[in-house]
Amino acid sequence: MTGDVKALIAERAARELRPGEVVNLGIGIPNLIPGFLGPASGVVIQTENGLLGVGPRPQPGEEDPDDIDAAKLPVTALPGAAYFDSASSFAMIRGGHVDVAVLGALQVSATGDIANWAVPGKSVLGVGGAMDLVVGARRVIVTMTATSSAGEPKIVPRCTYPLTARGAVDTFVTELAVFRVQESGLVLTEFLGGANLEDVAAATAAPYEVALTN
Amino acid sequence: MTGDVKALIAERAARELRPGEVVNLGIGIPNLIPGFLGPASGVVIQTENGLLGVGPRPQPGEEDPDDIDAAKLPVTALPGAAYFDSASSFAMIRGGHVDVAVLGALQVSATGDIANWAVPGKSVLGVGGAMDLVVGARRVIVTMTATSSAGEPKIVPRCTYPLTARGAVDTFVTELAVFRVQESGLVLTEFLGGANLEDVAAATAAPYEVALTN
Amino acid sequence: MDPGKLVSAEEAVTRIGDGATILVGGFGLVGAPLALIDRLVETSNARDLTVVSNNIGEPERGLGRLLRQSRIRRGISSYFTSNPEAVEAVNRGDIEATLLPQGTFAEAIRAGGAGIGGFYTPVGAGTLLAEGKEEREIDGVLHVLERPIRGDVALVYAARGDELGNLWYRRTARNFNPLMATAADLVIAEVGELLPSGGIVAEDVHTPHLYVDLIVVSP
Amino acid sequence: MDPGKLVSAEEAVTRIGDGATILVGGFGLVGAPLALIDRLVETSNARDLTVVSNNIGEPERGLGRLLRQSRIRRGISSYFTSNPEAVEAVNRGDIEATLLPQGTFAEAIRAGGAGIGGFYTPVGAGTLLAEGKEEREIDGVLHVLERPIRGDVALVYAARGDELGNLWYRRTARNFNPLMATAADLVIAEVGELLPSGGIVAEDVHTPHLYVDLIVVSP
Repeated sequence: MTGDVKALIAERAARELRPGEVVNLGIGIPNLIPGFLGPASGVVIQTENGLLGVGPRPQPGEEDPDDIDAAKLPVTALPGAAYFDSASSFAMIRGGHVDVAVLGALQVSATGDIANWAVPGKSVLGVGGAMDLVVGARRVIVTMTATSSAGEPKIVPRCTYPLTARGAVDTFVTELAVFRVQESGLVLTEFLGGANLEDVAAATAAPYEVALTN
Repeated sequence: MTGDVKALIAERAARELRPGEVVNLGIGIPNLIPGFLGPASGVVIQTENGLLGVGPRPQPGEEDPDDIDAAKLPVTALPGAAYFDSASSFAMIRGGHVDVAVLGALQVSATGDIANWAVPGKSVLGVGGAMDLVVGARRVIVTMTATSSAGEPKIVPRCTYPLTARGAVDTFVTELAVFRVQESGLVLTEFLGGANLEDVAAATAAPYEVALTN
Repeated sequence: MDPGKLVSAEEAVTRIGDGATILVGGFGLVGAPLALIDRLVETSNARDLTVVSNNIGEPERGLGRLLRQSRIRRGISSYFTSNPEAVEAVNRGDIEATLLPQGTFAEAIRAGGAGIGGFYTPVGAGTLLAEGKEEREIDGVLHVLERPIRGDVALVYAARGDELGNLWYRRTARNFNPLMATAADLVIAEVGELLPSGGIVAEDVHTPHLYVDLIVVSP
Repeated sequence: MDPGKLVSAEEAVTRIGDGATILVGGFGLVGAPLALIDRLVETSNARDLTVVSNNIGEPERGLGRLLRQSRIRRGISSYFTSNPEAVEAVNRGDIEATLLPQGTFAEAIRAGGAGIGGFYTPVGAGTLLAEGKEEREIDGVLHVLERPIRGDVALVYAARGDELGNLWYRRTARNFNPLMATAADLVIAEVGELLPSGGIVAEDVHTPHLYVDLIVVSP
């Protein structure tokens, strides 16, 4: 996956976020989103290791060893930020007080199931906050390439990888398109990066309708 | 119940407390205990409305409206005190971090059952922290007169009033005696206020052994 | 940054509708959002309220005023007894009372805010207060299953708040306020002093601003 | 007032015996009690340890050192993956791994300290991580019953502590430390700075002193 593809996805995902929303950003593409949020975006970033009000990355040499995000990278805190312990942080997440979680996935299904923490046949030894976030956040946005490095579609009729949660995801953003999970099924609402129906069809294993919104 | 009787009981109960112990004091006689603890007692008082390190009552005119104890009376806070919310306070209590609870009772049984919150036939509309304290505190001391205002013994074979908790009490201090609840049964370990075996027998409905320790 | 949170007490209480469940902070009157309660009494007509509060105020003070107006249909509390008029109202059948041990009451509100579906506590197990509730032995000790409590609206009081809605509580006026601020769809915070954003040290924020929807400054 | 709480790191770790369950604070190495861990590695021989920590350190750092000594029998964690050597040790069968979602891990430790016998969470329900656990629907949503976690000893780090044992954590170095400080029979706090009693504002104490048994000052 090239930097261009990542940036394309992150930029589009950033436009999903509305002023005043509290957002938790996963490792990888979601972590690029702050670069696409203007200073007046009004989006508030929460990191599950205990900070609400994450600011920009510090300048080199100005890192504070006690200020990191969930990716264990240095961060700053904005004025009005608050720190809290991990039980409080996940109470916030599980309790539905985080508006949006943006995170990557290995597979997602047309009904919003998500698999993003384990590969079959390998030992599963890291889950972190992924399950809490997809269950707890009011809106879940998955940012990912349309296909795996082996070329397999990640949007599938039914996840074959171990599930993170069932029916939890609202929106998928890939380098090809934006999809919405709706009661009626999966809906493609927007093409990205110049992709067309054929490109998406080749990279998508799940059924979906097309209802472009722009 | 005269002030003398209350003071007698409170003074004896105070001697049950050891340096470094964290103690929660109920309404009534237990609230007199601080008057019998020397400044170097090392006893730390917790009040369940959210303060560890309760100090003496303030001088008249020096009350802080935000500083009260669970009896809703003004208190001060000692240096090194900590304030916390009610969930944290009861986490502390339920989790066994409060060493001793001292509280009153309507009835107690020879096996340490306690009834101290409700009278049969009356509506039961106040329980407060009593149940949490008797279940959570590591040691529970009941301070009470030996008999009710109607002259009925409060130490009974089996509580007839609604229970606060079963098998929770370790020690009873009345104006007549100190009792210990042991595996083998109830043991009278000390006479108080010049009482003798006959006085105690007349005021106690539960069976007990006598094994004086002083 | 979020000036939209600051409103008058009168405006804030218009958000409480008939039949609403309201969580009200305070241990007795200490830490109770008295200006909000007074406006609720004086300028709102919301009726059939379920009040979740450790006490139901005192006669003529705090929630006791609302009680006198017969606008409370149900109380969930650990200690109705501190207001004799609340006891009378329950005994007359005017209000329905649900009594919980104080620690269970606090924990249930925390659970409501924290997305916990229920919890087992040894407190109250085997007593009158466990009647009708599921009980089970865990590691040889009887426990009772308690359900989370949530409200439509929470009314809380904090000595200090900043413009974003971060809150800091003073002394024992903290009590149930931080829990209630997590457990309602709409959280209205009455603050004694309004500070600029960042006016509370970030490590010492007691209630992070995402919990607070509306801010009212005490008169 | 309680000078007995202050000890050397070397003395403190003698209290960890063979087979002990130890709770160790920190998110990665941030907020980890590194001086205590180093002394445990260098001066204690305690073996067959069960380590409850969000991560198992990094290679050659923090708990990763203890792992290399093959003194960890079991790990309870949300993210072993951050130390590849921990993953290898699990795959070789050298250590037994219990994986929990991070929020469940945190909540279970809080429950351990708070006397809660168990709690229902929707997180993980219906997944691999709920296998062997009781599940039930609550209000139409599948929940899984999780049990509290407690330790024999907790090792925590706080930037500031006072002589009584009150603790204050700096920035994101708070993480699991305050929870772990409530959930072990013996709590050893490593503090960056030791203050006189009362040196932390009473409202801003993060861990009240009754939770702390021993205090060690970072070198």
